[in-house]
Amino acid sequence: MILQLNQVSKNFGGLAALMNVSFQVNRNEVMGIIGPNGAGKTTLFNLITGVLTPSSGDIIYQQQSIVGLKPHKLTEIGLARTFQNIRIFGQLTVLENVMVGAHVRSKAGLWHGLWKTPFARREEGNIKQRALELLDFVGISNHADDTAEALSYGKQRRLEIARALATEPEILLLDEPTAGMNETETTELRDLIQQIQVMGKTILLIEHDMHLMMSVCDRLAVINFGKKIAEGQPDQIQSDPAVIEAYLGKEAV
Amino acid sequence: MISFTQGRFVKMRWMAAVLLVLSMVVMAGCGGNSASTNKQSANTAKIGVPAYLSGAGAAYGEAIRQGLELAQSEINAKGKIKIELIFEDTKGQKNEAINAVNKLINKDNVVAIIGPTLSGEMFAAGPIASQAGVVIMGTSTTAEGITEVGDYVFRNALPESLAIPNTVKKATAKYNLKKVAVMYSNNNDWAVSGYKTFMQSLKQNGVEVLTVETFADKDTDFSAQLTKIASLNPDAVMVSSLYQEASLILKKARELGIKVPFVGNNGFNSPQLMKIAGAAAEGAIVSSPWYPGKDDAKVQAFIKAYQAKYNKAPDQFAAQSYDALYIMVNALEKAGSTTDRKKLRDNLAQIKGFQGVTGKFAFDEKRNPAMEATVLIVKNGQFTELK
Amino acid sequence: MDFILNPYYLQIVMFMAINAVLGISIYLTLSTGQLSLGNAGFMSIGAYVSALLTIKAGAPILVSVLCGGVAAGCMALLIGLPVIRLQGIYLAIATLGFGEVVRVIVLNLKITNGALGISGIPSMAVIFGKQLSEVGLSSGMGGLTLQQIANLLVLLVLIAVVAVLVFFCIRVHNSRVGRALAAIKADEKAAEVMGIDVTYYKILMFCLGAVVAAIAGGLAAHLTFYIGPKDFAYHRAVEILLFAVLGGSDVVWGPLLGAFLLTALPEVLRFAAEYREMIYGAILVVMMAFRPQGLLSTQTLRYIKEKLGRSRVNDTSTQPG
Amino acid sequence: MFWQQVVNGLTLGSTYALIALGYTLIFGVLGIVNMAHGEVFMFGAFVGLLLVTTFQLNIFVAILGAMIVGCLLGVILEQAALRPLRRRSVSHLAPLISTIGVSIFLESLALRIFGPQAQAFPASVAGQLLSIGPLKISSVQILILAVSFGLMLILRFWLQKTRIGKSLRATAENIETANLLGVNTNKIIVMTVALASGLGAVAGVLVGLAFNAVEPTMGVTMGFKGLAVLIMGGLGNVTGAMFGGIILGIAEVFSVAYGSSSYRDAVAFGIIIIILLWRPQGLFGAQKGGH
Repeated sequence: MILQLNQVSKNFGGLAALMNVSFQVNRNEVMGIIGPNGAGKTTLFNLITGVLTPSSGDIIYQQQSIVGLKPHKLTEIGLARTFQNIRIFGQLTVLENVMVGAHVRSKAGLWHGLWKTPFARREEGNIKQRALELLDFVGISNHADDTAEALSYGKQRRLEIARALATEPEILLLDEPTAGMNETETTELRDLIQQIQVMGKTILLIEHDMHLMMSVCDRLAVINFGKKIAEGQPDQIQSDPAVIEAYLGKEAV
Repeated sequence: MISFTQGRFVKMRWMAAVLLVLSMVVMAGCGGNSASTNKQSANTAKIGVPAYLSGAGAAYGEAIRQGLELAQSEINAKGKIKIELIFEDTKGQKNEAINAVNKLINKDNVVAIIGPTLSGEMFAAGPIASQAGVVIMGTSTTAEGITEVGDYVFRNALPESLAIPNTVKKATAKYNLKKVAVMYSNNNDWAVSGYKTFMQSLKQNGVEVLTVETFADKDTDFSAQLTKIASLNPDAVMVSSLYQEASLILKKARELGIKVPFVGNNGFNSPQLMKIAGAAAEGAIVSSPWYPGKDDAKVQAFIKAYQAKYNKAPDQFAAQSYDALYIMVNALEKAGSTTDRKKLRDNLAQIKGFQGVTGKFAFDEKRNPAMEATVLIVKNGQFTELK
Repeated sequence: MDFILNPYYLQIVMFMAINAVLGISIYLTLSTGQLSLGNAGFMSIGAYVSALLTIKAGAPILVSVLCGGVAAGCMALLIGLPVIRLQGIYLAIATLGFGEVVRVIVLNLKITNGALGISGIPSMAVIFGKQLSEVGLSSGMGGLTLQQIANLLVLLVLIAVVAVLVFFCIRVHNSRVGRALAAIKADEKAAEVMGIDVTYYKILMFCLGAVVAAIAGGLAAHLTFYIGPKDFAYHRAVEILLFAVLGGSDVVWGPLLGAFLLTALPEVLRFAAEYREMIYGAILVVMMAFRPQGLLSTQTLRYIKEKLGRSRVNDTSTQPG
Repeated sequence: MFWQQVVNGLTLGSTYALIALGYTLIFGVLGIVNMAHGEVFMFGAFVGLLLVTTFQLNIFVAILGAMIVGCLLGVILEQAALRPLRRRSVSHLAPLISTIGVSIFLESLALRIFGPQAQAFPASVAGQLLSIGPLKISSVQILILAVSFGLMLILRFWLQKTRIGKSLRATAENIETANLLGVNTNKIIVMTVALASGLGAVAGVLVGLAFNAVEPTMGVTMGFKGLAVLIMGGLGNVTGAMFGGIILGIAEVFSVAYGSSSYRDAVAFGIIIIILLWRPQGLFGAQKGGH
């Protein structure tokens, strides 16, 4: 077990976005989170990555509560994410975007940068090397020197993943990575996710594409109206009446 | 890889920006041409005038410009020495004054400078002119210590350190002042200097100061300060500020029922005071070398000529700059040269017994004016002598 | 040479250098996407602290200017800590307010001499002149008078300061820290989630900007004999902002270009002085509408470099013939 | 003296509130601090003055005229300085900078047109002085108080109850969503800026009347105070602007009455800094934090 949510709730004003959600993520598994639009999935991600603080409940990462830690601290201890609406640094080059991801794993401060010390040079060299490898890994290394905003939509998604991987995370949170992708791109992305799993990372995945989720996830949690209504392996979820009701409405039951 | 349309837009924007800059440079080029077409003959003296011509204090610069131009037209009509005035706008800012003075000295090669308008500008620009060996004469720089910044720094503005004690003494005797309130604009160097002189001369005359209240230039609400002063029942209120604030203070004070005399620094010395404050200005007291009501042919002729040319009554700024140019010409004539800066300085320092519209005038050994000031009081909307 | 020896042009070039330093100060703060309208206030702290140290304690100019920088840096830290966590708008307004508070305090303190300001500040040119005559150069050298040599020395010092700062900015820009700054400017939230301590870098750059503004203030105080609270009012802050807006704030050359243009133009445009503020205002609006990245942006630089590179290639290709 | 000072503080405070209402309205809908608001206020004052002096019009007609000119200025401001920025994604600082540009432009334009001197309304319209016991209140002071409270109430009602107000608030929530819901956001934004500017112009005339001086730099000074109130009351909060203004006015007056007048101008910004340290959402803002 790498990540555990205990009775996590989040209110906005008087509105409850999440209510007493609990589940756990095991090391090196792909855990999927599904649910209708507005169910609270992205809120859940924001809570885990420290962008929001839970109104109550606890989030445990590697035996340690991470509630109240700032996002950059969380990245430091091994959580990385992508965004539902892509947030790359558009004016920077593709390579630089990935190198930003390596920030948390490098040290050269103002002083080293100013004098281009041997240490800084070596570190920059390593970061660059690593970034190129990651670009290669996600398959966009031929765009390394283009500005990021010039990339196509699908490639920007891949860039985001490369950037997140550059932070050397233990657990990677992907927020709708196939949104807006065509079928081939989606298939390629599934392969990419599986490769990341092979690398030994844990993945937490939000996605609407049921087909993809069923084939790539080891386990799934279902959220509806801010509550977790089911959790289990894909085949269990598929036959869970509560899930079917949530997705297809009462008539279908 | 910017798409074609985007790229074109970027280029268009870029071109728009370049055009903006280019058009400014072209405008600049035209200006340069017109400036360099001026020619001068042997008996023409070029005098530079850095003045506060635009911005919040433009009214002062404007009066100075008009006074100078009136004197210039009279002098040039006589024909002995011709005067060319080169105006530079300092916008009341120190750096601008420095640049303007540097330009006048090193680019326009002026023989002397009349200006700048503010004491703060003079503190910065005076040393530069002095170092370059060019006479710089302030017509409105009344703050303490102005002429100490350099041997070439002169002024014909009556320093507040002479005018205020004169006023305070007369007012104290006349109204038997025992306790007064003091107000001043604390973001105006010149008004602060005036305030300090007020405090000194009040002390010398044994008058008690009940409270000191400050405000800032361009303030319009004085009700809090005046309410406080009203509750203390002073015999008089001393105010050191420009006329605009002074007028508003008088108005509000009368509204709040403060009926005592108001004694002012040089800022009170303007017809604008009565224009803005109206009836509330009654009883305002100030010392001035410039007194339009003076029974003097020269003064009346000046007022008439000024009225005719600008369709308004001259104020002290116009009067003093008018005199300043005559003083300068006087020294130029004595020096016998329209270009020798050193000779001009030495002859200027010797000026004595000059009779101008602001009275009899001489420079003392510190290049400050030695002149007499009349204590004036506003009566029936007019400055009249306080006797 | 005659051109640069003419005190008028010399003075303008000196003001350009000071303004360039101010431009760099706002560039530093803007490099994290933060707008400070308090740089005039920091400048005044630098000017007053260094002027007072030179006059009252007889400190060498270099030391006093640096002390001014440190003082401003500490003030920036005090303001930055609570405000920088909030939206960018808050920093702009808080620094605007800070500038006003500094102005009022300067007006009220005895040691700053209120509105009268501090006059008789030893100028760098005078001090250099003295030192030169002590080493036996009182009659000048190589056809130049002592005063001219001293003035040129001052200019050299100022250019050196600008050069050092530009070097600093370029090196930082191309380093790991520079990449983090660019990321923060592009998308603060994403940068934070990518593991960048956004608050730390924002405060760091805000304070550095304050230090540099204060250094400009200290240098300016030792150029002009006199400083007063009026020199550091709101309009000054807007002028500093203009350097970055006109020139651009993506690369350090932008605010430099802005400072050069906006110091030179008023001199060539003297006849239009009354319209200057109006032109300034128009520049702000027009730039924001049509070219918010300023005249020089990363793309422009890249474009210029490519052009230069291409022409160089052409040159070499024609050479062998 | 105490009560007279309270009256002074209320008068001053209600003028601050009047200005801050305009700032707040624009911030509430657009999330923009309109730095040119002070100058619109100043222009309004001059227009009112001109209508009364040169055209010999009744003061209430003049106020109406100033309001119309203010609205027009608002429309121009929106078209020139805000709309071009909205068309594409620019930094959130762009509108701030662009409105600073407008403010500088308008200020120097006013200096050119109207000259630097302060001008006053003729004594006949400046209002009578009423003596209530030991207190002296001018009729304009009462008018200002009434107008600012009235406007606050109207604004609140209008924002909450009317259809236009509701679309205004929808736009404030999220421009894109409002667009999707069929709100013509461009129209709403122009209306907001015009309304706020019209309010600013009326405030200008009233303040010009109350202090008997209208001059080109009054926009900057009053604009700064308005900004202080904006932060104090909470960005975009109508009630906050009202009470924030009054608190600031009273605080300033009392700093003079019982403290030192020379620190008066630091009060406003001292308050800003304290507020930002202690309660960044403003005195009346909802507990949401600055983000």
